[in-house]
Amino acid sequence: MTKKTFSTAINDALHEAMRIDQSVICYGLGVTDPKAVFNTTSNLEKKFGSERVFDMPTSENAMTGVAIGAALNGIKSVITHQRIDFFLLAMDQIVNGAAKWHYMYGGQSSIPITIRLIIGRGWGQGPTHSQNLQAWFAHIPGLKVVMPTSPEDAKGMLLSSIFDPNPVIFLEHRWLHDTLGDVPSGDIRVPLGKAKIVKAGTDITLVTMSYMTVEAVHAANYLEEKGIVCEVIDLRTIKPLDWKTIMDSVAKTGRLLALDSGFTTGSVSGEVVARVAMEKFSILKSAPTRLAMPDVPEPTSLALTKGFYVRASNIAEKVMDMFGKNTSDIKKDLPEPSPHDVPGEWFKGPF
Amino acid sequence: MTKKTFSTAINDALHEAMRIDQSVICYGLGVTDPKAVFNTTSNLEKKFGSERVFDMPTSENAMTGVAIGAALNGIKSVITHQRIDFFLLAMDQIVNGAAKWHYMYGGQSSIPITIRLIIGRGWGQGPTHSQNLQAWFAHIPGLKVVMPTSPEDAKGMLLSSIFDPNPVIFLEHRWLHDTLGDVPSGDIRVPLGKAKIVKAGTDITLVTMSYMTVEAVHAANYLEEKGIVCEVIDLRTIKPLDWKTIMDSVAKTGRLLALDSGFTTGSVSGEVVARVAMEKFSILKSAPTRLAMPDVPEPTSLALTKGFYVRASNIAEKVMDMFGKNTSDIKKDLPEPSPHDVPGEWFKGPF
Amino acid sequence: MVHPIDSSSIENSLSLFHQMYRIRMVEEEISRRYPEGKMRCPVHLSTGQESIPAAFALSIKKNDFAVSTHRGHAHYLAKGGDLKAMIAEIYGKATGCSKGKGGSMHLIDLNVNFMGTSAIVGNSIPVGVGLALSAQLKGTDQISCIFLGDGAVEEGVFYESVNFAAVRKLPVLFICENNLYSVYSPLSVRQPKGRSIANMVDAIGVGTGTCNGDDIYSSQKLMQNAVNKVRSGTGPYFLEFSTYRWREHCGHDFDNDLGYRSEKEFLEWKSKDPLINLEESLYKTGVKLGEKVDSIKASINSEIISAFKFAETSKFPDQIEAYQDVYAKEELSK
Amino acid sequence: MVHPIDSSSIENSLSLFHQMYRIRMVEEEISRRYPEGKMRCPVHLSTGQESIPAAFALSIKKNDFAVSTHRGHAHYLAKGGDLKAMIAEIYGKATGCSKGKGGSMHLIDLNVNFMGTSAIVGNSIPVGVGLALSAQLKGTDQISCIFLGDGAVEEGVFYESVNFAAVRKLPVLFICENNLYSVYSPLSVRQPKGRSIANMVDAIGVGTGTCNGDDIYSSQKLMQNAVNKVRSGTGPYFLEFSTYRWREHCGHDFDNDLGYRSEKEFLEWKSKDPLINLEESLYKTGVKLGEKVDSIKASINSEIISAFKFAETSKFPDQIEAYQDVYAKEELSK
Ligand SMILES: Cc1ncc(C[n+]2csc(CCOP(=O)(O)OP(=O)(O)O)c2C)c(N)n1
Ligand SMILES: Cc1ncc(C[n+]2csc(CCOP(=O)(O)OP(=O)(O)O)c2C)c(N)n1
Ligand SMILES: [Mg+2]
Ligand SMILES: [Mg+2]
Repeated sequence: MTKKTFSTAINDALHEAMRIDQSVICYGLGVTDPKAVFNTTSNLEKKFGSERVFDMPTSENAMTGVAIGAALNGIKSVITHQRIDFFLLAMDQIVNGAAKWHYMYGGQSSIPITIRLIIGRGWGQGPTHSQNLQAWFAHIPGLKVVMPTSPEDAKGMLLSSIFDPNPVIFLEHRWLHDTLGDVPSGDIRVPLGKAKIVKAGTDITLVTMSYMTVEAVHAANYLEEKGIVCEVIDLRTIKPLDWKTIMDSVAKTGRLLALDSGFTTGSVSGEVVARVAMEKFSILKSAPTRLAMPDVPEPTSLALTKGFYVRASNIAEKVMDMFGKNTSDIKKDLPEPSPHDVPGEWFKGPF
Repeated sequence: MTKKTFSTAINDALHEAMRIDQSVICYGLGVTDPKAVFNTTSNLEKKFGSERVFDMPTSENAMTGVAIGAALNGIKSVITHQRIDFFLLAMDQIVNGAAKWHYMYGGQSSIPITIRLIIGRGWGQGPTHSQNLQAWFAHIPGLKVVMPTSPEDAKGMLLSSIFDPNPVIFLEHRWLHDTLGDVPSGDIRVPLGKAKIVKAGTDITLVTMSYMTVEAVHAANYLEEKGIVCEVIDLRTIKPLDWKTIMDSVAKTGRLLALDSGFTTGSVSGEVVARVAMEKFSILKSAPTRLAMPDVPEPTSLALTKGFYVRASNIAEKVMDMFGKNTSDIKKDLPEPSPHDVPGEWFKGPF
Repeated sequence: MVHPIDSSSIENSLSLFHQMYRIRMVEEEISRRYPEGKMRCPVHLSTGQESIPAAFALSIKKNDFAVSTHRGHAHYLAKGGDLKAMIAEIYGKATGCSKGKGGSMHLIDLNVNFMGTSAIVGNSIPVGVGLALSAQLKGTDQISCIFLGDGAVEEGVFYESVNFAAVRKLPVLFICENNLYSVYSPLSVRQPKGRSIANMVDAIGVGTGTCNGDDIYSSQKLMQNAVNKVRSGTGPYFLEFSTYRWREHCGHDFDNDLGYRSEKEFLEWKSKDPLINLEESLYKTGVKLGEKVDSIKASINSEIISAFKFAETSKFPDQIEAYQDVYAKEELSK
Repeated sequence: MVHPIDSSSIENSLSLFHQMYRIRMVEEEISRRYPEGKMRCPVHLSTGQESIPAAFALSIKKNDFAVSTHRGHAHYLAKGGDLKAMIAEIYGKATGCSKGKGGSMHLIDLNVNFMGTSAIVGNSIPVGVGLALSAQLKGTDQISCIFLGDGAVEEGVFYESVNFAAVRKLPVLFICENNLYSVYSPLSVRQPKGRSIANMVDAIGVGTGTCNGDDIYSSQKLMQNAVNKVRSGTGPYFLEFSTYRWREHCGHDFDNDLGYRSEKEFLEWKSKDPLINLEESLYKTGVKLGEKVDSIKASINSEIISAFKFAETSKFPDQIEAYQDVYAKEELSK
């Protein structure tokens, strides 16, 4: 298998979905422009025509309702927003409409729409281009929430999202778009609602999601050298959440660190800690804990985002601490990359 | 002191605020109409004029931004929405704008706005007139979130909210509007960020908010007869949350039941359970737990909301269960009121 | 406007009467029974506004789409929605058109492509536009009709929806019932003085027509022409009808005593009632016709009685139903 | 449009030149240095669009309010914002106008009532309307100016804001820079064909004026008249200027190679550049004037050099600053 990037995997999934099902359409700001939403929508219009693939007015709310209406007549829309933050304009349609439609009409209609939302970070994205609002969507009955990490999952879960009969919020972290991985060709489906154990372990359970998984694995590798074997669970789906995989793991390890790319208070990681505390109280060997973004908007300046994100070092420190081990070397062993505000060398701004 | 209703207390606070500060204005759909938003805005226009008190177009998003702009020039707006659900249209302005303005401009301007949102329940309010979204607002840095229970707190906290230099989401439960209590006259302030121990106890800590406090106290009184003395903490402010009062109580009781009027997953009660589990793990005598609304939109039919809400009986059952006591009498001792879908006899629908 | 009806239009006039009378009587029966406290959900009645749905009923095809608002009973009925299922829904019964989950503000009848209504002002407007997009994509000649009030016009989503419909030339018919009020708020506190909604929509980029809703024949003509126009594929169209709600905004009663509008205004509108006027015209045209009118009335009245009986005697849904249908379960094809 | 300048307008022409040249050179210097990777935030430059802010600068009072968008450098400067603080902000320094927290898309200078800009399209529009409401409440003669692009016009919040401004007759001046594109999307995929934004706004209920942004004198006249009109208390007004962005939507480079617009279109607009045209006219009018132009250029160039030096040599904020200012702390008076 040739390695592909996460964004190519997304593009593959969109081509595949549109190929096998005429009723799939794809729209959003810039979907047909030369940059093709970080190359995720490349060649779709050329291949499937401008009836099914199109740009749109800057009208996030109405365009969400349009997808609902089209869904009522069997059209499966994939809408793309270059930043999740823009989608705040569409909360009425997604929460009062899409999420409840199936329920409030007694199960007669369903709303098979997929909303791709890209999460920004670094290079001065600042307060309104960097939010991680998975906790919001997870709070709303009727929505599914997907946050893949690997290119393969990106493809397989996007396909599953598109063909799921419910509204799915599909969150892509911008820092994953250029990561590489094996991506099977064709119509592959990775089921929604199943977490993935990306690293098996016995000593502590790390629950994580999306880009945070990259940091978690990095930390877990380091911790293994120090004699602590972490089990790293990539949630992949935030709602419905795969509680069984988490509980089974905690039953084995007796310890939990939940990670999150969103603000701390009211985060998904808080929900994970709460459920584990409620259900596994008696077998926990130490207090469950979490690491998430501070309850602070993301600042713009390079200087202010230094040390601002949860990094492998913070994870390693927290875990070592839980085991009562010395943490003094960690910052040296796992330094924050420099520059710290880009996903890699290749990234030259601005978005 | 004469007893006053919660809605009169709100009305008192608005009169007081507008009287003592010329820069306070009050607007929203129906604010000046004959029903005066469940009598909460009565006589304001008459007293303070139609420049400062006015109705508005059905444009929730823009009207939130208008308050931000006015705030930048020192005007303190109190906006009222008859249901929280309508405010979903304004998420961009409140989250991308109001919540971050002070921060993203380096602390130079502040946004002293108060958004009154009424939470509906029962009499067929249905999926889009009954949501409790305190968890959403609590997740956003920069917002304060207030949910008073008693008439006195309603008045004192509304005054504090109006004069707080930050955007405050002020949530009023419709089922509280006609409850009675002592309400001091004049400019009384109940500080934000301080929970209230509404019933002292030693055996278990019940953390609750808004209308759920009424049920909690009811349950606590019953439980006391059964020999379990609950400490009932009315959060009053959801953000910033008074962690000290909770932790001190749990340190004493060793047990926690967090209650919530919102959907279960990602609820404030989950956050309470998580923090208590993280910080008080070693002194907890049993697994911390919570009771919240199911992860289900609120249905409309009288038949479907039967047993749907968390009631005193559910709370009592849960607590008795935690103490290993027999729960078989509870449903009989604490029956769901009939009809169960109204706050009291006086309520004849439709809103 | 009581005048004898010429012979060529008798059938049509009877149909219009049938539609208007049926809607009126359904709403009035709800009003009469609402205080019993068995219809435990907010209801927004269309009493006084019947001419527009009546004109719609006679202009639209069954497989055309429609969506509506909190004030949706009339539109549901005009589109051919099942009366029994609607009343049962308002009573919260398992036989309701939404199984009791939605109530008066969430009506649906997929048999006649009445796709839904919303309790959130403006919320169903883009949904109707999306239905039109689906028809365009599928190459059918279906059109999508969107009912909305003058208040909904103030929501940004209305404007966004009109704009997008124009950009993609979608087969949408917007039908605005301008009843001068949004709850108890007059137009003057909500929209610029003297501003015409239709003119504005025209300038946004969608062709428009306006009509006095009292004038039932003109309303019908305008509606039919607009439906034909949209069906012909020339893009969206917008209609604004002036009309008046007789009863309170929400609930069963009259509310002129509240003072937000004058009894005089109400009586003026009432005196122009197209239903009573048409009824009188029909009676005036001849005894035979009078008998037909009477038989329409009788059949509607008995239809309504049985719909309420159906609703009252239907079972409530099981409590367990509250927890079902949160997610659609079936795997979609493909 | 290169023609000698008559003596009565020389001072004014020099002022216009000063404003345009300053904005141009600031943006060009940002372009030149951006690839160094030290300005680590998205930048949206106004190169090519300078005539509108220049006309604005000469028409507005210091205590009038203004808000703008992601493409806000020019408006900030035209309103009298501090150049050094702006450049420092783009460099993420503690001396930046938002202490490094906001970056290029969050400019503010409270000394000149430039109240803020937003990275969310349309987001600052109602904020500007709220400022106008505050002026009306306080009974001052301040007006509030709102810059927006042709893309922002598509947001429902724009429409809602215009409507409310009209209802309350607020002293708002909307200034739309129609540069034909929203990112790489032409108007044709976003707005109805042939639809005029200004005509639409007029029909919503707000008076309008339009102008070719290349025509600097007409732009100035329109702007000044509109400012006067709004200040006179007759309510809101809306201006639409046609203009063209030279460089890429976001970032420092040119991007005609992408293919979303043609090199030809770009060159046509460039050939009408009001800055170069004015410069040539000024030179043509006489040697003395030419010298004045040269000295303006020299002083601006050195001002820019020192602004960049200021930014580069300023300190970064302390890391701890990231965690401050989440909440405003001071108790408000009363
Ligand atoms: C977004 C939103 N805002 C406010 C309301 C409250 N509300 C319910 S009906 C209504 C009136 C709307 O007026 P209009 O569109 O003219 O319809 P009408 O009731 O006159 O038929 C309002 C404001 C709501 N349901 N949704
Ligand atoms: C709500 C929202 N949607 C989308 C974007 C992405 N975006 C950034 S700038 C821009 C272009 C807006 O076009 P216009 O208003 O014409 O301004 P211009 O860039 O042409 O000056 C868009 C769509 C955004 N920032 N906010
Ligand atoms: Mg109306
Ligand atoms: Mg533009």
